[in-house]
Amino acid sequence: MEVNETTVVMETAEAGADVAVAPASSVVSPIIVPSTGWSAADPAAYNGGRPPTITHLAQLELEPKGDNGRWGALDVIPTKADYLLDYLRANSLWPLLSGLACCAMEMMSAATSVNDMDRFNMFPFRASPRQADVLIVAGTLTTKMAGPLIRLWEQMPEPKWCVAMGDCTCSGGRYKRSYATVEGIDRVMPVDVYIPGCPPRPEGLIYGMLKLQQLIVGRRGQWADRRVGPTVPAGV
Amino acid sequence: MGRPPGRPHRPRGRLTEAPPDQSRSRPTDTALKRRLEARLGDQLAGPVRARHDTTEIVVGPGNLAAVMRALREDPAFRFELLADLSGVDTGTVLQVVYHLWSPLTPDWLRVIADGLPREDPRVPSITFLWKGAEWGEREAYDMFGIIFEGNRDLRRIYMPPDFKGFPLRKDFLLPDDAARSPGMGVRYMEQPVAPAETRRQPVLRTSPGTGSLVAGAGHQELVAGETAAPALSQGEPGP
Amino acid sequence: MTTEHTRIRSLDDPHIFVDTPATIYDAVPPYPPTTEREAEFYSLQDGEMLINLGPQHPSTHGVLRVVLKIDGERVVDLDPVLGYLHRGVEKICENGDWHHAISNCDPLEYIASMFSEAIPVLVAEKLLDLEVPRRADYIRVLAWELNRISSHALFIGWLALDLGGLTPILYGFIERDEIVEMLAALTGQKLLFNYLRIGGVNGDLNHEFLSRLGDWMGRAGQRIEMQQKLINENEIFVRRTRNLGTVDRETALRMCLTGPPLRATGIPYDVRRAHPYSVYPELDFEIPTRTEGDSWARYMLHIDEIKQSLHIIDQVLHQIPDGPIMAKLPRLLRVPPGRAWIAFESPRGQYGAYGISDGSDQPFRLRIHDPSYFNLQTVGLVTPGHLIADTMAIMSSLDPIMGGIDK
Amino acid sequence: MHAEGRGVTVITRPWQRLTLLGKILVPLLIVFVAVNIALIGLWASGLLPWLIQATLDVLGANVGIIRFLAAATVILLITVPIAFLIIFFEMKIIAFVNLRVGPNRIGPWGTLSSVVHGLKVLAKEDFTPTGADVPVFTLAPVVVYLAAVMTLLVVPFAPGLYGFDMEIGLLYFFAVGGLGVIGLMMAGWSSFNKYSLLGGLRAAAGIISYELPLILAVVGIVLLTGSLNLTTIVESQSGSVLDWYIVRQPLGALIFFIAATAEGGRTPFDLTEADSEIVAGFATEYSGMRFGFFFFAEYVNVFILSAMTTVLFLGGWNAPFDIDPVLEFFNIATPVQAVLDPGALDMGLLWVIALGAPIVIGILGLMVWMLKSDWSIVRSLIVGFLLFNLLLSGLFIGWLAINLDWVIGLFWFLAKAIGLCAFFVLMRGTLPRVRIDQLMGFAWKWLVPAALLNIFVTAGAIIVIKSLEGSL
Repeated sequence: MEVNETTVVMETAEAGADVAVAPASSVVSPIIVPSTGWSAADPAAYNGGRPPTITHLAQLELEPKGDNGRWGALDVIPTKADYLLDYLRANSLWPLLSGLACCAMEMMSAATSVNDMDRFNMFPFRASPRQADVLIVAGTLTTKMAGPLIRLWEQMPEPKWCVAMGDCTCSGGRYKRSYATVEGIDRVMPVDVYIPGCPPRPEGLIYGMLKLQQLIVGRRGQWADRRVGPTVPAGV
Repeated sequence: MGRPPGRPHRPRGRLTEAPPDQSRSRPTDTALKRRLEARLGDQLAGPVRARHDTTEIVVGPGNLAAVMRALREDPAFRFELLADLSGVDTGTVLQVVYHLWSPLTPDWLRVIADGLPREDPRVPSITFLWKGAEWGEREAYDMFGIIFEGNRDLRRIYMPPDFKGFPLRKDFLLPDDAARSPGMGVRYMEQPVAPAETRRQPVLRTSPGTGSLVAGAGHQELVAGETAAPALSQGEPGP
Repeated sequence: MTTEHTRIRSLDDPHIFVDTPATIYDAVPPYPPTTEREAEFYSLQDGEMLINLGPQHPSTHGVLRVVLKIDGERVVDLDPVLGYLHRGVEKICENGDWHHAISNCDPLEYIASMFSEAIPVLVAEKLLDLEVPRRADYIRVLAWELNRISSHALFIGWLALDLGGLTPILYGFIERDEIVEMLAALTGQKLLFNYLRIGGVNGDLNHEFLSRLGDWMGRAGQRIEMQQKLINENEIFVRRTRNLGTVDRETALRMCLTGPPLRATGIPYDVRRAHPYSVYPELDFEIPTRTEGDSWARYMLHIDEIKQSLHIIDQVLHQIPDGPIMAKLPRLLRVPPGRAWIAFESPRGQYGAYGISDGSDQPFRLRIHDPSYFNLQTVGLVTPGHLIADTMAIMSSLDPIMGGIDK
Repeated sequence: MHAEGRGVTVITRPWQRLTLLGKILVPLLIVFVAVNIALIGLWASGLLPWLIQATLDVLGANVGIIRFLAAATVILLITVPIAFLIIFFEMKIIAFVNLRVGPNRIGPWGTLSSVVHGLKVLAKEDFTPTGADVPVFTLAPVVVYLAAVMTLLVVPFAPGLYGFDMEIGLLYFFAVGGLGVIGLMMAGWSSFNKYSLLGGLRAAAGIISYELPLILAVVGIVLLTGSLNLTTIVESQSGSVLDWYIVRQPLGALIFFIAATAEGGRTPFDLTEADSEIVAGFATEYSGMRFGFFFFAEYVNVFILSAMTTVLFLGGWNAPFDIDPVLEFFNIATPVQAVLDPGALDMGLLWVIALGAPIVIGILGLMVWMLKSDWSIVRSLIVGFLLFNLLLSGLFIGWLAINLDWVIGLFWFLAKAIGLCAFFVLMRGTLPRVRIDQLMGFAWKWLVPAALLNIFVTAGAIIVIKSLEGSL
């Protein structure tokens, strides 16, 4: 085991040594690699540019636009019940009890006594993604956490919404240039509401959630039009 | 945290160890200095320095275990608390720096294991003295690639286990230093996509700055060399 | 819990797909073991199974992932997996100048960020041999102790929350919100106050802060007493925390424990007394210690420290002198070359920083030593043999903050 | 579930996209259409009268089964508003304990927010994880919910108001109530998730070990009453508070309450869905309407357990004080006969309705307008109309309460039961959670011996009293 380990580290050390002599040519004209993470405004962005393996969300994407399965029984009873359902959904948003970093503190503070999210029926925080409606991504998303976060998102049943809370989740924020962070979660998952601020105040979060309610009520019927994947235009 | 325009980039040189100017420093405990020289003067690689409330000794990686054991268990020292364990990259060599606390002296003691080569940096692990140093050593291994011989659990602790390169080394360039980084603008999530069977190859997961993504002749060879390396078989998913 | 049967996204890398569901369901990493410890942990005996807590789990504060090896309800062994919040702060600090480092170190300890933002400040001041105006020092101590109280109030609530009590965390949050709003009135920012500056503080005490502070001091700790009324005499709470995760003195020293977990074992090590910094030598306070070393002792210790902090705040408000709050410094700060190690007492223990400067305006190396990083690994030592429910109690009694642990 | 549907026919995909509700409704629609067509055919062929006659004969042959089914359906429908009510209580009371406001947007004082939650859950995507045992996974919530509902069948709400009156009602209650743990086990095992598995096993261990003290605690009552019929038990407590069994069996009442808390999986015994340990317990993998079943079943259980505590120990529908002596003191004969016979004034009735109501409304409106003169006349008239209706309905309910004793009985019963529910919720807001070994130890080391002691003491007391009566 010790020997094996040694070999591994020798490898990596050599790699590091090679990089140590970065060619001076790169100083003059750095070569920018075109990234598939930017341009993809389609389900392909889910796993970094490849067409998604079958999840229930990917299957929704395969559906013809317009009528997808979010109305459940009402697929066979086409009525104006969409209005009612949107009203219900907008008024019972169960957030997923998941915080990544600093903003999670403000998220909890928004749910506690001083400013009470429960007034708007944005409670209770569900611990299991199967029962959650809205994923509040609060805090810096690192590349190591990206996989679990995407899986959480895929485990949530439709209809579901995503709220990006804080600068780090909107754009990378103060850790934009780190080697281990994702510059905005919209590279890896769809986002409905962006709440800037480092961190945003609890009132800001509640305002964003109220905006999300308006979004839900206003977007009746056109569910399938939501773009899955990065919403950042190329070249930003 | 971008740099304001027009501000010259900081010349990133090697670290030059200037001798501490004794005029401004206030050495507090001179007795400790004498005791250290008397007890383990032969094992020290350099003079005992004292500045502020910190006494500093430098040892070679060979003597480290003996020195630390003496410092912890000698009733004359009783440095019971390992305050910190840190790796340092001076640009030429790597160092491991320990900070110790003792109830017998108002000073911090800084022990520097100096002169670790970049290619194969190795120091003995001190987990037999402080079991709590285990994660500190894991972090130093993760960030600097320093191998602590005797640590049972020397894994990556922060970066993913298949990550190549050591972020805190000076030759690991952030995209921040855009003018000098071969991997400028390359972000982890943005790397070009390869077929699924080659996905486990570490080339695609090399960090920004390791240069494997730059289309250049030298780097192509580097890529080839890395893919051919036997260590890659460890990256494969389990059966 | 996964949506795919054949191909499952790896836990560590969203690009990787692991082909056997068993690997994910058993929380086994998708690569062969690389160390003895890993091989020993991920090989199961008869009747044992691995269960994966986190990285998203209600009671791992933040994105800590703990793989438990359980036999029935009993924890045989556990393996914490860190790095889900690793933001590379040390590297970023090397790439910005000393002033940037303040705002980069700020979110490390996001419950008590007034402490983590002191790291580059104190290091640079030590390297510059800088004398901070005494008023600035007093203001710093005031802010630190207020922040310590808010952090401890949250700790009490979280411990109760992980034991199943819903209410104390909300009382703790009321206290915390009051203090943080107070500090926001002083600093202008709610949670991550960029308040400390190299050579002083950002702004002088203003009227709103003082009025809020006076209002709060009138009924200081009232809700914390409400919490204690809910908790202290509660038979269930006491039975669930007594003799739980007990650490003795020798083990505590070997595990590099600092802060309340160390003092709960009877060692009165507090940097405010062991290596006095700022104006703490001029203030009168005690170092509360306990001897049991279990979760209950850690909890009671936090309450004692809250009282001590209130005492300190009282003295500071009486002794604070007039004068400047910033030392005279050049705009473009070039720190003289050298190495400096500073340590100060954060709510979770000894916060250390080791800075190296090469004479330029940027730190050559800024090592950040987070106490809860070293405190957390005690979980692996004391938890085996307890039940699953006790794992949460022990973890939250050690009070880990992932922002500081993962850096 | 998604795996087979990959790129296959047009029929299977919409079927998979339906929620559970849809999967139930669509076949019903088809069946409905088919039955209509068949009826039309029968009518055309002239066989319809014969068919109706045959049906009536079959129904008449076994009335008992029909009655049972009808009662079960009614009870099933009743549980839903009960669950909504208790969920709202829980949200509000816990908010009150937490110094919060609680939901106050939907409906007056947020009363409809629980309804919104429930209906939303119905319309979520219904999801079955791969690797789950699909039939078991699907049936588990149904088993849990039905076990809860069927126990409610034997609870006597008021004199003459019960789902089904059995001689062995108590036995039936414990037998059917024990079925719920099977549903939890099914859910925990079939979810293919370790949290669920742990939750299901915890539920099994806890409930099985708490069934024992739960049953032993009521043996004393059975000894005193000499009957397993719940109606008999309630009637034997008629009178004042002193006749309730909580006075005669305080230890039994305490044990029953604690064990009932554990049965319902409520704090401090809510290990089955301990958020901070095993994410959501047996319900971790459940989404949409199936989770809604669990969610409802929990609160229906709370109501049932408090209802049983009321029936067994708090005197059921009996008023806490004896009303008859008071009435006799005022020479009021019960039940009061209606003084007004509407049939007496045949034509005057129209006048009363046509003139009396507007006059009273006008008077009330005038009074309102005099009190608040800044209101417009119309507004005050509307308020007057509402007041008039309030008055009338108050009078009507009072008349009912005096003449039909089940109304006042239902009032007392619901008051006691919902008060107990509120107490459950209060405990949830206050207490932390016990550990699994403490749970079991408490059951086996304390509750069971105490229940046995209770039985012996009761039996001894009965023998002594009997012998004394014999000697006298």
